[in-house]
Amino acid sequence: MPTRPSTVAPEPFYNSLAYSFSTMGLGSDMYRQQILDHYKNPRNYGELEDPTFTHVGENPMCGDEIRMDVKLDDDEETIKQVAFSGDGCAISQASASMLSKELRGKTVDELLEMDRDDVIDMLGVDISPMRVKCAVLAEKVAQDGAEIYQGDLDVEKTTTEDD
Amino acid sequence: MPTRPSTVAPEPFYNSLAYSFSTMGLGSDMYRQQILDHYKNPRNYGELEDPTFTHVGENPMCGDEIRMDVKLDDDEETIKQVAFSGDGCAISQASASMLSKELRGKTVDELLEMDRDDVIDMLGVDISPMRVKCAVLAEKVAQDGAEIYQGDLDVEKTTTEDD
Amino acid sequence: MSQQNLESLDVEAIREEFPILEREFDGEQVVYLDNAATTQTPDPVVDAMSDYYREYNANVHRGIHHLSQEASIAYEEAHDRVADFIGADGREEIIFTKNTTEAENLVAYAWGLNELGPDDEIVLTEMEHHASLVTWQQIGKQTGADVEYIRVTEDGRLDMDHARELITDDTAMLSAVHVSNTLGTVNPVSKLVDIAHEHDALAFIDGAQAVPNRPVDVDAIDADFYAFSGHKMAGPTGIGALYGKQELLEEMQPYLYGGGMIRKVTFEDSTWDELPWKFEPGTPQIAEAVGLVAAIDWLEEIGMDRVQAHEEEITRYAYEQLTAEPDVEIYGPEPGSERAGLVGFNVDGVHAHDLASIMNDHTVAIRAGDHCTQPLHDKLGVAASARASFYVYNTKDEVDKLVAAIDDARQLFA
Amino acid sequence: MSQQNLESLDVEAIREEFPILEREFDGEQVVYLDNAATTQTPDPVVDAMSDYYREYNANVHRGIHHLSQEASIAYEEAHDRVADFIGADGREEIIFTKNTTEAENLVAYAWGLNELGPDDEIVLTEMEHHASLVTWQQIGKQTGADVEYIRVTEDGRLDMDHARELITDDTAMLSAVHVSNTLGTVNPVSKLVDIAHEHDALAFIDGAQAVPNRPVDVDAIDADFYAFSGHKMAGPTGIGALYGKQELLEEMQPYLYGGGMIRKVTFEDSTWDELPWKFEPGTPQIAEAVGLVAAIDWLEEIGMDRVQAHEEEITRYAYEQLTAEPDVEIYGPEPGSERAGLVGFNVDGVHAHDLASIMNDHTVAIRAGDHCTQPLHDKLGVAASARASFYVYNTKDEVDKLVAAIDDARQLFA
Ligand SMILES: Cc1ncc(COP(=O)(O)O)c(C=O)c1O
Ligand SMILES: Cc1ncc(COP(=O)(O)O)c(C=O)c1O
Repeated sequence: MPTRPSTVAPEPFYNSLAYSFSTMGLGSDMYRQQILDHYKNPRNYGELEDPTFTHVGENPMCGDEIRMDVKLDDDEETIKQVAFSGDGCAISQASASMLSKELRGKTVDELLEMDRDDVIDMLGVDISPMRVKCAVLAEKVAQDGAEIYQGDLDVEKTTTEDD
Repeated sequence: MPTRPSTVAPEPFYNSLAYSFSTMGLGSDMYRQQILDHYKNPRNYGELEDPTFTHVGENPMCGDEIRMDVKLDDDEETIKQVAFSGDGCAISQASASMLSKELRGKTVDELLEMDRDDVIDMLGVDISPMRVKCAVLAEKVAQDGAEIYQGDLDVEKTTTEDD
Repeated sequence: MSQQNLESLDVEAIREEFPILEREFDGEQVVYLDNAATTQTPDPVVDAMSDYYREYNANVHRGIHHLSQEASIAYEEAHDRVADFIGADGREEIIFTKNTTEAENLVAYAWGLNELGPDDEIVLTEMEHHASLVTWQQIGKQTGADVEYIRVTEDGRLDMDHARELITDDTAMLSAVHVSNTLGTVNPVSKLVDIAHEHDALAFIDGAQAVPNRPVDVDAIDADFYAFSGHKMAGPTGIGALYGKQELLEEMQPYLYGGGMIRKVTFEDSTWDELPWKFEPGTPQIAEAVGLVAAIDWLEEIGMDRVQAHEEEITRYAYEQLTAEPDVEIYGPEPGSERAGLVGFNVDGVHAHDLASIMNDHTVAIRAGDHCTQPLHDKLGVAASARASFYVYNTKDEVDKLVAAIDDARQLFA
Repeated sequence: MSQQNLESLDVEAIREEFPILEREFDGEQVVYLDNAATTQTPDPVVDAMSDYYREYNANVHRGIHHLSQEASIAYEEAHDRVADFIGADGREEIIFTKNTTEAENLVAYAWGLNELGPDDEIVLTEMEHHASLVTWQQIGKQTGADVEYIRVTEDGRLDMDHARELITDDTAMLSAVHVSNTLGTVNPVSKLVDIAHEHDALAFIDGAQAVPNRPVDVDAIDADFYAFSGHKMAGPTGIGALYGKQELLEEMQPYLYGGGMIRKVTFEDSTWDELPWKFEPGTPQIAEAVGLVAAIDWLEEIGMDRVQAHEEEITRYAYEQLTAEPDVEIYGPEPGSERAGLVGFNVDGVHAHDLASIMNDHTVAIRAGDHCTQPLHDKLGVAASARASFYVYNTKDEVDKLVAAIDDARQLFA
């Protein structure tokens, strides 16, 4: 049961290009109140004392670094508690904060089934193509942490970088 | 006194570009009667028995290869006899043939003073920019042969190639 | 290829997209038969690049602003489009280079310099273009690997028995031209690749003369690497593509270093980005990638089958006309599926360069020289050859003008 | 730079040649301040390339026909034009590459791999772009040569005492950026070159951010190598140039192999062509060379002194505006002759990427990130910075929009 921090990369940059820029409106669509609120007042910020698993991920594009701590119920399936720490841009931090609330009560399988669209739905704003990487970082870190925990993945400290 | 064949390169391809293509007319300007006559009936073709100096040059662009044999008068200045051999395109062969006549009676210094324009004047036709290399090969071979003879040049087998 | 297909190819309409084909020199319209050197570029391709510069020019990767987003998407998707066009699995397998030549060098440097040693053999063919021949020859010298050449037969084909002899378990790399730019031969590349794979060798196929004029499927060929150039397929200068199997590209060391190919850099060391970016440092050929996509769109609108059929038709006609001349020697196989759209030849008693000059006096543009296959020419016993090469806009009338110019040359040199 | 000069620069007339600057997103006209990444391309440059494709597109070198003659002349003369523009002696000293990045790699491969060994030192600066930093770092690893970095001082300048300390008789190569793309610092490159030469080291100057916006004379600098990119100087993508002293280029091994760079090829070995062709194998960037010449013509018509003066003026204005904001930290030297036309900064409490996104919502295009200088950012203690960079078409009004967008970001994140 790996509890030491390890790192994970979000999806490659270019996948994010599937999101057309034309869906973006003017005005700070990405920086609606909810995002800013989570950025300024992060929920579940910190580290758990006795996490079932822990994982760290990096998005060098923004210099984002996020650690996700997850504690499971005794059924070893239901997520009981989540905490995150690290720093980075508003999008990645707000996403981690919202995800930490969202995951509570979900099963590990439900976490693993989440995809980019779910994250963007959760954020409730249009994410511009170049920022999708920031948005999905926390989700990817949690997922890779879960997979490592289940023994399905063996990643070293990995990061992505596009320029 | 070097009498063994050595080789020389004509001027670099790109110098020929100074000759604007716009000066070329239509019709086989380059292949006027005089050129064709010298190509089909080369003058002084062959090798001299006892040349004062001999030199070989190559123009790999056309696959031209020319050897120039020069015999000087007892004054060691006046050109008494010239012969050429080798093969290649009509322009290079005709140019060598005409040069072999032209040089007779000239001094070595006069040979060394010749430039591209003199060769083109001698040929009496417009030479298209990409073919100037062919036109000046014989002149360059004779000049480098003379310079080697005078001890001013020490070239190995050199050739030019642009593609 | 059915005649029907051919008839539906409206060459006159196609020619209208090429203003350059209207050019005249001294009142004579140009007859452009130098397509193996470079093809002409139709208006939609030129316009696509102009639109790029006038509407969404920006640097790619990471730019958060609108223009960079548009440019990035166009540039990234160009990889997808090329992958799709040649049957690759995805953008990870497509690396943009300057041209075919750089693609050969990329593999020679990134793979060859690191993997080859004195016990290895590199097998080439005698009909390789200098782009692969000189590159592998020099990498061979640097690494100590032996270089050997598959023989070309009298009729301009590869001697496949000799190929089977040369390719052994010591062979590390086979590099072969798909279509010869001198002989017009279409080589049995998937057979060659199979032989290489039987001996655990990698196979690099030079598709510079194949991709422009026939459907190519790198997956069906099973090539490990495959390369071609934009400027030979109605696209722009300054861009070519290297296809490589993803697992091979992933294992390979980088080639050029710089921005855009790194993951993390410290003063001490660096790590590399994902494919294909790992092999594309610096600001890439963005406008050129846009132009290449436009060229692919344009070709696919015509249909690669029809491009091929048209070339075969014109080539057969040219071959027949030239064979009828007793003093013309033609190199390479007879017309058909093993001969692509070019004819290399010599006229007895007329040096190829003189021939090309006289052709030019008739505004017929052909190429004369060694066509970057000097060793093959040495083998053919000629210093140079003349080459007429055709594309989708050429007509039989133009071939007639070529033949008329040969008559003129013959009379001059008679 | 005299005010008179500046007043005579008709920015409105200049802007008319850039249709892209009229683009609107959601009704707001774009404010393009990402010029250090790539500059916009004026109509005369785009048109010059279109004209090439529509009038005289052909492969270069050796083509005997009219079109190839015209293309060859244009391509060859492009070398002369570039040589003249930067004060090189002639076309032998100018090699066209894809971009600055490839120019660094060319020297690193052709010279570095062959000449460097474990006893040698390569000296870089802490403000190098990844193009030189990663390249020399990796060539250092391959050859065993040590890499050392000249320190950047608190105020964003090179520590010249440290330079004198680091550059010793063991130094084989100094590679330094002329103008930093992150700090805007204009480095004292001719002093650096002198120090290198005192110790018989070679000096490579990365001029990617210098050639676009100030008069550059490689002869006066006495650089051994100097590189820059077309796309950063109103020219096209896909082309850059490496200047090298002729005697050095002559001694150097080739870099890429293929057609167009050889003299004679046999199955056994090859010899090389004259400069610059020895380093330009394959079909080159012909249209791009034509575009680069048009860009140089366009810039010289304005006058490089005036380009520089305009940038200094706009930069000073931006610097003053930003310095007035108490929560903005600016990197690099104060405005003046040691600061080029870009301003890197951070706003307290707002991540640079969030700032760039909010700017984009105001259609202000800036860049945020590490600008391919990760180690320098590590040293600055920030993961990323925002960068506004100016060119000859930018106005003070546009700077005001930048400042307004910062206000908006500040309010959002307050
Ligand atoms: C200082 C500097 N050097 C090198 C480069 C690399 O230029 P390119 O991407 O054109 O190769 C850049 C541009 O990003 C730069 O600013
Ligand atoms: C078969 C073949 N390979 C390679 C090349 C080189 O292509 P490029 O000049 O675009 O690098 C050519 C074109 O001359 C060719 O015909």
